[in-house]
Amino acid sequence: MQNQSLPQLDDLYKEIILEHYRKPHGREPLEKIDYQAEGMNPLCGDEVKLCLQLQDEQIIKVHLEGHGCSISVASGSMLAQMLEGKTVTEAQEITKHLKDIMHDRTNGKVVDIGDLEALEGVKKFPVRIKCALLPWTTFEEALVGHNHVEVS
Amino acid sequence: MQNQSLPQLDDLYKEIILEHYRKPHGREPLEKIDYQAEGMNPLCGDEVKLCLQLQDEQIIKVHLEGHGCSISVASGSMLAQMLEGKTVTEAQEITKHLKDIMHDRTNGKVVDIGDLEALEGVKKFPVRIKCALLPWTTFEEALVGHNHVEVS
Amino acid sequence: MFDVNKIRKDFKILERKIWDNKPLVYLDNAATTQKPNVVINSLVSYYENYNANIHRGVHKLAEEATTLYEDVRQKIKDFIDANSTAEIIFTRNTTESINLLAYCLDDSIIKDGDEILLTEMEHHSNIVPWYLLRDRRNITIKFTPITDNHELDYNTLEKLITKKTKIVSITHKSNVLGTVNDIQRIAKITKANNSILIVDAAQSAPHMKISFQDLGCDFLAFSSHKMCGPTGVGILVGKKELLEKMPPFLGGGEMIRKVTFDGFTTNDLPWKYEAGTPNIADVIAFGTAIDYIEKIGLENIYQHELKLTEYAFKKLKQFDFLHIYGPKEITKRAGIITFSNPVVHPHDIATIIDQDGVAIRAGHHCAQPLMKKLSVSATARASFYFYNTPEEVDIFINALNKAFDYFAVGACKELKQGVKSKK
Amino acid sequence: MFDVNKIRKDFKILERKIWDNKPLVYLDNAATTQKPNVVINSLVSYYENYNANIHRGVHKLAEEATTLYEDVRQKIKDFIDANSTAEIIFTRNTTESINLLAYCLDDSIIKDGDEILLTEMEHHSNIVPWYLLRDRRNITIKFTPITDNHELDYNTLEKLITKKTKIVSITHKSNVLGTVNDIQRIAKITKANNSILIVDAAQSAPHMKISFQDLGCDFLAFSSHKMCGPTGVGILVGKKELLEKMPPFLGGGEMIRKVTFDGFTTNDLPWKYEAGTPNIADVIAFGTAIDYIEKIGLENIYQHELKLTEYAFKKLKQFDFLHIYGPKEITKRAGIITFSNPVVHPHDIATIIDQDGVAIRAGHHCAQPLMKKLSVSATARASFYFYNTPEEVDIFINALNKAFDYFAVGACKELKQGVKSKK
Ligand SMILES: Cc1ncc(COP(=O)(O)O)c(C=O)c1O
Ligand SMILES: Cc1ncc(COP(=O)(O)O)c(C=O)c1O
Repeated sequence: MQNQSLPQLDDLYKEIILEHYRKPHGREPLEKIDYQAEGMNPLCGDEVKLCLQLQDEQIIKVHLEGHGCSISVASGSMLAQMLEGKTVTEAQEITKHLKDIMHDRTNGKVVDIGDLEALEGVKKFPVRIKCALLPWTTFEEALVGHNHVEVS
Repeated sequence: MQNQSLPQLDDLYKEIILEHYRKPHGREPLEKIDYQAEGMNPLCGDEVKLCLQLQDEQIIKVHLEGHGCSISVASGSMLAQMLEGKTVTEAQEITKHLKDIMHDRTNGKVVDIGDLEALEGVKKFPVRIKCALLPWTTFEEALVGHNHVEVS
Repeated sequence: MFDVNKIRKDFKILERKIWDNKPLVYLDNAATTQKPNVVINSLVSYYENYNANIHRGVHKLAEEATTLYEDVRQKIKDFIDANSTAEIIFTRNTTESINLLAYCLDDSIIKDGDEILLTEMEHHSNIVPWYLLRDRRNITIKFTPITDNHELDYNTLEKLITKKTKIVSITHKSNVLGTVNDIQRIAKITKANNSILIVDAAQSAPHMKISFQDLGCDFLAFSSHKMCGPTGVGILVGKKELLEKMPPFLGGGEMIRKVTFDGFTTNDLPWKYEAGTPNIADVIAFGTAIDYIEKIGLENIYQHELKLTEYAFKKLKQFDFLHIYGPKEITKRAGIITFSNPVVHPHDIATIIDQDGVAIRAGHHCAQPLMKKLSVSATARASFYFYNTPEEVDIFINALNKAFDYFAVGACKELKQGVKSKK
Repeated sequence: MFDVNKIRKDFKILERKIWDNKPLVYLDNAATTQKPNVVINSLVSYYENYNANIHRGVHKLAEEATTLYEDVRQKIKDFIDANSTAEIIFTRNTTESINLLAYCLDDSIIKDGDEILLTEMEHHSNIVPWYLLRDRRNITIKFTPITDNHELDYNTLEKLITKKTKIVSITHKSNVLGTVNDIQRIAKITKANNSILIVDAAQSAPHMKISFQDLGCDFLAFSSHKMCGPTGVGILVGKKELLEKMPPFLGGGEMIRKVTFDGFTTNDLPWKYEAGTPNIADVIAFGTAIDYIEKIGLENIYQHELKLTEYAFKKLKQFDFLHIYGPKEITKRAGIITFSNPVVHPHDIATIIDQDGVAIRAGHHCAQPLMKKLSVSATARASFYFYNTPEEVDIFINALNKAFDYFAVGACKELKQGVKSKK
């Protein structure tokens, strides 16, 4: 277990992640909230509240609030950016694929996830995977109507 | 701590102890019970009930019942034999001296304790000291009016 | 291949000499077992390389320690065949596992007027927690009797279960009689009656293959220290639905999701039931113990103990004044031999054979009610584990012989004869 | 003579390299400390030579193990200056010690309508047990506020204590602020008011000399793993009269005097509160840890940590955008430095400096209410122990510098400037 080689910080903190962190998307309030959930990482205190506005099966707008580290904030920002305009099914597929990437079980499947690719570097920092997935798990729970969620 | 020299069984099971064990004193019921207490060793289940009949300050008769190993039974038998006829103060002194012997704190003081000397060998078997003292602690507690006692 | 002499080399303590160079003959395995070198090394390796508080740290050590700790949960889930790691809770020992249930089932399950059914062969750890619960709630506690062959009386058990019986808590294997109870049979009854079935597996988990799912009980408890693991770790396996429904037990770090000045919410299972810094090192070393036991093989363990018990029984026949407890059939009670006789008190036996390096237990074995039922105040018990040998049984028997001789010939000949003639 | 370089040789883990050969700089001591070799050896020696279940056996191993175990009680009684060994109870950790009280004081002390007084700087382990008690009893829980200098507001505390205040439970030293509270001062108030005073000494016992008798509190709790001892051992020190009056906590072996089919009676103190097989090996190794700490000397430990804290503070001044929590005066908060800043999140700091082998904690430190009070969701914390060095502080500061540079220069320059100009 000892002395794996040093993962590079630049893998974790890709420029694009830092940009999302500095200017996160999805901070404007919604006109109408169809689904919402609060997520938290009970071991560090990171919290996110995620609200969705839908039209039929399409996600119109995503709103996020809360506080967290650069990874969870950037991941939430990417979520807002990516999922707006997608159908619920498409959004769920993206979520699943991101989780598969994080847990090394894509089995070679390739899905276009845009900016999200930048999160792949988080894998080399296992304790931070929770941070990256927090907004996504919260998104899933919002859809099934669970109001609270946590990642572990 | 390891490998102290082997204590000799004959130190523990002196002939006189085995005799007391085989034919314990103090088993006849009393006419009148002035003090009594029950004692037990919670870790092995040995139990003794001790009753005293007094006249003024003198112990007239001791009654014991219960079950226990050879050491506790013999010690109880010796107690009955020794204390009958003694004043309470004398009996307490003997008790104290026996405890001092067991815990190696006589500071050279010598008291005539008759058969009880045979119990000195128990000292070499520290876990059995509780057995030897059980009737005596129960005796002390009977005098102060505690109905239950245990040795530890 | 099961080779006891090779196995013994895994245990440093088995080289120990007692007194003036007597080899240790450790036959007190039902109280606690010895630990193989790999388990001890696991502790050393943890403290020398990874020690950190878990779950809460971002740094390397904390990450490693957390992984090592949570991996053990997975191992135990597999070992005991539970549904998921959410069902595996780390406690201090079997006793704490059962107490946790007595506190937490209280609020969610037990109402005044309800009944709890135990058996006459329970260890204090599966009696006193329920007495404590009775001090808080107005409930009745009943004891399923044992038969003359020292087995559970299943017919009476069936009659004792009523609509009021909310909890049935029962040992899988008696630490005195060795009797193994038929949990599946009881589970059918409790399921039909909607009672919760708790199994005390402290004496079974170390010695036989157990599947939580196959047994069909709701909760199962056992202790690391009785199965080659360190002291300070117990396991509670529980059905997820029940663990979710029950309130938390201890409050503090780890078990919370969120705490405010007004209240708190609980963490997910299984952490909901683990408050404060866990016994990290010992849990990790217990994982090593599980690996070790699985390498030896539970079927091998069971068979070896059965052979030892048979051999010891045959040898014990020479002491015809001995009273041996437990079912007549050896297959029903492998690994444990409890006995007494009216001449030499168990304490005296234990002291005398200790002189030959033989470690057995004498006393009530934390089962005073059972002692009462057996009309005896104390008994002697030899209990085996897979590292014991027939040669050790011989030493034990010889030492016993000396003990009986010492008392009988030295002083109590007539008493011994008395016993014999009374038979 | 206190020689930190000599002392470091006592800890094998301090030779460990992180990643590609970075020396471990362990500054997470408030979470758990490292263990000296003597403590690890103590575990090995126990398991290789004496391992047996205690209190109940007549044989040699059981006798030796019992003596080793009970000797530690005496050691702790002396270490913490309690009245007698009857007042020393072994638990799993500080958390369990406090929960024991919340369960047992419930029945004997707390009535509906009563109040419990805590403080805003408590660890979850001294909050949630009382919330759980509130779920059983209709009681009110109040929090003594902290001042702007992050000390306890004693004046308000005095006002918050009323006739209804049955329990005051308070940390001796905050694990976030480092603040050391004046227990003697509070004890005078609680004594006059007949309230029970509980002290959470998890963070103080490892770092300063404490006398239970001098403090004047009724109960005191701390953890082995935070003071060079193994995980899995906590201590509860309690006044004998109260421990006698309180009902038992967990039921089972060891804690009983007599069990029948009808009921039970409890064992003497302290065993009344120790149910089931204790964490024997770790208790014995904790005894070795106490010896080790006393050899180093608590005054030396305190002074060394004070010096390190002073040094680190001076160095931290260069980061003028940092917010540092706790009293301004370093003597009031030795050993712990908690900080945050609005640019780089504590998690990111911890990840970045971990690359240089520096282990600190980031998060809420199990003190979410306090975080709320401080208006921050997470903070970073460096905490020292006697084996840390000024050179390690340098590595820490350099690593921090990198972290701030990484974020500020690499990406958030304007944010950092924003912070600076806002000041
Ligand atoms: C002030 C304080 N109290 C209580 C605790 C809980 O200690 P443990 O996790 O050992 O129960 C801690 C440690 O995290 C602490 O710092
Ligand atoms: C049947 C049974 N149940 C429970 C226990 C209690 O185990 P522990 O002391 O590890 O809590 C024991 C062990 O003594 C036992 O034999």
